[in-house]
Amino acid sequence: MVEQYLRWCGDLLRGDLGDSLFTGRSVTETIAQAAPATLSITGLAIVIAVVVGVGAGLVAGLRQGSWVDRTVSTAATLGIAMPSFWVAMLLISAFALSNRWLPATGYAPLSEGLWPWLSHLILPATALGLATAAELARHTRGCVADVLVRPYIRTARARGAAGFWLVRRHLLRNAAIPVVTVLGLQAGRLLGGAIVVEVVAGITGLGTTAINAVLQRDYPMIQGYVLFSAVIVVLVNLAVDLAYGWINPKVRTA
Amino acid sequence: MTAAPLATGTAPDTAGALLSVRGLTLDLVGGTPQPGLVQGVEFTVPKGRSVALIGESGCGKTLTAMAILGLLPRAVRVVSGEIVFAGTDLLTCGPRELRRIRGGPVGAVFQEPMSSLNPTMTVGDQIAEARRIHFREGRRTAREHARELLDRVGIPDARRRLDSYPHEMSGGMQQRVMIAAAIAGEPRLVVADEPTTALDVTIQAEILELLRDLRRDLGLAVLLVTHDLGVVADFCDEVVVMYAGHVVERAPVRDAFRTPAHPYTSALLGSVPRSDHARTPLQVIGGRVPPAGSFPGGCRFQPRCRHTAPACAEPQPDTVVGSGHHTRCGRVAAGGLQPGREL
Amino acid sequence: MTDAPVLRATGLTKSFPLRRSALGRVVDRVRAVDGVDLTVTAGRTLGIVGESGSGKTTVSRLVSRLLTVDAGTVEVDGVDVTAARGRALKALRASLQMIFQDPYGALDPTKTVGHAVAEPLLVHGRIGRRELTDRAADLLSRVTLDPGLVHRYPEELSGGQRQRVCIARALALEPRILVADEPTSALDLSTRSEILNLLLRLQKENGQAIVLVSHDFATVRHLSHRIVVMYLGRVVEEGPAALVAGEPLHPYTEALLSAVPVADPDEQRGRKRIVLHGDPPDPARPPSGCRFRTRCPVAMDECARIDPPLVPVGGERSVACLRHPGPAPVEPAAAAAIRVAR
Amino acid sequence: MSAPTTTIPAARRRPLGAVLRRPSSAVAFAFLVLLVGSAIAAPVIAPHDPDAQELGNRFAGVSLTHLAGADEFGRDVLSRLLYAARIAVTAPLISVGVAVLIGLPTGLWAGRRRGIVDAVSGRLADTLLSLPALASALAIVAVLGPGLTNAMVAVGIIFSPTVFRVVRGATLSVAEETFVESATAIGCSTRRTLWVHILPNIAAPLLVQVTILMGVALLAEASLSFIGLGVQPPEASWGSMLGAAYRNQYDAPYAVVPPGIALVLTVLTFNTLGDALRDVLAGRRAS
Repeated sequence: MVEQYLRWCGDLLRGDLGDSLFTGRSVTETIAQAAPATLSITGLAIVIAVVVGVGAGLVAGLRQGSWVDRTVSTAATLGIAMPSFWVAMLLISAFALSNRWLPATGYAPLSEGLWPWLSHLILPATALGLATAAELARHTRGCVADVLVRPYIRTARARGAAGFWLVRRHLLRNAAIPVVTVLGLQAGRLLGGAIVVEVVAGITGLGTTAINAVLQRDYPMIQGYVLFSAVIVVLVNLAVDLAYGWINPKVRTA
Repeated sequence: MTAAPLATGTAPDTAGALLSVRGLTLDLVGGTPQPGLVQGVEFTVPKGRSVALIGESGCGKTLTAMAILGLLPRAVRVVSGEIVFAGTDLLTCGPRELRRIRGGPVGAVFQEPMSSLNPTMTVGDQIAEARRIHFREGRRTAREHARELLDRVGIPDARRRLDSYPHEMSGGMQQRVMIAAAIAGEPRLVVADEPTTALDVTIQAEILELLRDLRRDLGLAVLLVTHDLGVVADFCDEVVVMYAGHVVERAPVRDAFRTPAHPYTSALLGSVPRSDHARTPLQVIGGRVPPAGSFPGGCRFQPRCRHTAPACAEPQPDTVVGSGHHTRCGRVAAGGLQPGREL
Repeated sequence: MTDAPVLRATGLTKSFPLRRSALGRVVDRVRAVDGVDLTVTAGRTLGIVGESGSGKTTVSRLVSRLLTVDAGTVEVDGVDVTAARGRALKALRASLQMIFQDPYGALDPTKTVGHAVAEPLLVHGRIGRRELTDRAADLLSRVTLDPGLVHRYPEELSGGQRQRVCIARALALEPRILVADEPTSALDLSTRSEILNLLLRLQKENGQAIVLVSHDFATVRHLSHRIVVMYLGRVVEEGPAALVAGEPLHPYTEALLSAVPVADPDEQRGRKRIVLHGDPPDPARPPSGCRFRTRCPVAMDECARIDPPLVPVGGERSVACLRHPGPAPVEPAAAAAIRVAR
Repeated sequence: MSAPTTTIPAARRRPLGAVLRRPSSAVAFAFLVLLVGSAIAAPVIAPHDPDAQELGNRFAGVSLTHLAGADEFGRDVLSRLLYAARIAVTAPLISVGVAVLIGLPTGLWAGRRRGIVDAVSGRLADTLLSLPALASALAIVAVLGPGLTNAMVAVGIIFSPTVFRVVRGATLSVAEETFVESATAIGCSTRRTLWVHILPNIAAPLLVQVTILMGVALLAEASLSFIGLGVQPPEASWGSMLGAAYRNQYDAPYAVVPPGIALVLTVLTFNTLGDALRDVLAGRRAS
């Protein structure tokens, strides 16, 4: 058992994750084939989540108590409670089945053009990103609200800073620090959530590969999948750490 | 260092006032509501003078200062009164005019420099900010001014320090940066809210020394919010004593300390340990400042006052008892009580 | 009143980790307390005054065995308690109690006032659960609090009331020594005097020795018989309160006293001012020689080379300053040799 | 000196009371009671046997006999929804239980011991936390084998670093409080300090975290059952009902609605209660 594991580690260093017990194909190759679809969904979901979530949260935080704020809060509360695969089913049924505006299933690689790629991804990525957007909206609102009552904001106002100047120079960077931290944690969640959304959207990606592997107890495949996901998450967190250091001078000098 | 001349009996002449607060009344509307959280507050800051706003926490001194800066919390509403600075009523002038005054002719220094400075902005940028906003200076000119200001407040190696962040400095240095930023807008009045409370006492002495120098050189008037009677005795010309949202007494500093005309002032003075009375009991004010939402009617100090009389349940008018010396105690005003400095 | 010391500490030294490596190994240390000696006499108050970074709070934790010393000894009633454990440590707890700075954090928010006050008795097995309320009520009345407060929770009390509860809790075991760390600095002006009066009264009634730690010279002066002045982990001056506060010998003591403004405009403006310049040095990297020399207005060249020891200068006082070498002057060279040998 | 009698602090000491005074959480609590009630009473109130197939009734619409219609085997959807409520209550409890069982003692231990123990366990937790949760759950299910209990244990293991972090953080911050030092000063033993002074004070943040994790666990259960790794047929959970609805979405497009709504409402309930608890308890800290 130990020997087996050591051998696997050795192979791993050479980029060889072994062969699938079921299909007999190389695990590395299988993952390489399935990864683009999954990474596309996840990547697009992150973009949607950041744009929608941070934007809505910022507006809500700056206009606390307004109707915008209440709407965002309600929507975010709902968004967090909705399973992404269910949202995907609803979206696909509304936009791809009842109205045939977008393709219901499948994936087109980017090499086939931007629109075919995007049109297949937009519904699953929206569904996947929704919960993260909701989480980010709440968190951003909270951070903005928190920064607004900090003494240094009062100092800046006392200096005559107001409006856009105040927001840009005093608020954004300080509020971004905790938001960026949360973003790193959300990356893992999105990659996991992609598994189920892929099923709903009929996309053959890492998720569907992994599910089959589990059902077939195809251990090399599962190992490969978990390892690959971990590497992706580590890379994302590395990027987040770099961004964090850039935003927060305290980290830079420490 | 020569001591500043003592002000005695000089009436604060309202005509020469740089800032005059008249009948300022603030209501607390959120949480437990308290009408008259700050009520009928009146005082003036003459040109180039230093006025102390003192009292324990919860007495409304910081709120009064924030009202002057237009920085009241949301839950507090201005009900009536005026705050006239150099001919402009800050309560009615509109946001644009208010922004012109804040950080320009009226500067501000706050407690706890660490949290009052933006942690993600260099100190140079923070000092330069007032120059850029109020004098429309470009980045480079403003930076040069910021360097001069850092020099002025006694920070060594100013050019290198411009690019430091607040967390890279000691508390005393941070407070010097706050002061540099406050005087960057070339103010005539600086509102300083407990500027030395968070600092060690030897650092406090340095900061007070700096403020004294700046007052002399720039002709600044200072409104100093503090609870430290020693700092008042050291630094201020006039004293405004607040209790539970009322100004209970205001007077030139020597009169306030020598012949206090309100039982609260005299009790505060009596509760300070004095070197010639070591290991003897200090004066105690029983009870505590009532929390907002439960201020008593009439004289608000009356439940804790050792001289309470039935008449104290009635509202107490502001009465002049000496040159520039006002009290809100009816019994003292009527001559029935001479609280003095109780020991 | 006997002059026997109830508490004697010698050579107290304590350093703290400043930074750790990723795996928790200590990379950098700061020596918070460096060779401090203290003696506290029964029924007397010893005041320790200093600013932030002086190590006064650490000293209070070391003598009360809330921290363990790196070097040095602590004796209570002649018994070495430096390494006391188990039963002996518990016995020490019964004879030495602490009052903390922050009455808001010093009481467990999930426990009633009665529990807080009588818990020491419970822990030391002196009472059973059933007697708790009665004994708590007794203790509360000793600190002039309404005994009806026993069933209240700390958050319902004002700061002054909480600090009385803390004092009652400290008194429960009838300790011979009270260590009070900034007992009034979190309180409002008018409440402050109540607590100081209470401590004075209790000491007169029960004859406790008090170690009062504070940054506020006026408070220390008011309560203390003797005063110890600390700067960057060292004692710089020690002596009778009236002398230390009235005729300070060490330049730091002098500057510290001068920096505390007197609440009297005429007196304050007539005083000689000593304004120090610059920041206190980083405690992790204290200057060579005398630690105060970087801010000292009367520093000499030797001060950078010689670390002055605390020497008796007569009149029950000691000073650590080259300008006050004491009655039996130590040759500067010899003094230097002593320091190097350490 | 008379003590002030204010009512707010007393309310804060009984957080549940304060939570229920908010309309939104009162509604949430009522829904939770209803949910638990129907889970317990499912055999009594369900109109049909949830597993009884009536093939003639496949995809039957809403009728008096089938108030929510029938599924692909003609089983009564309302009855299946009611029985699935049992899983909606018990499955998260399994996960949260496992997570607390692992996270609470280790978190306390790391928070009290600090030093190398804390550093190493902290790194480990951080690493586990950054793994994609569902992917790790898949891996564990692959080892344990599919099935509801296994799936929920897997989810619990995935949650344990979260609980660990909350407990460790709370323990560290409580240990910083003066009252812990004060407990040592009066002679409390380490064990007494832990049980009497530290545990009651970390209960609040733990309770908040547990409530929120209930909702997350339910979502995880739904996901795993949806892809067939959780609850096994013929038993029904809302997730597996959604899975069936997905497979038959051309025949019965509206079958995705009832279990989805039940799921969202339940998760919403846990989240609302968790948020309310957090606000109430945060107010208590702040005071």
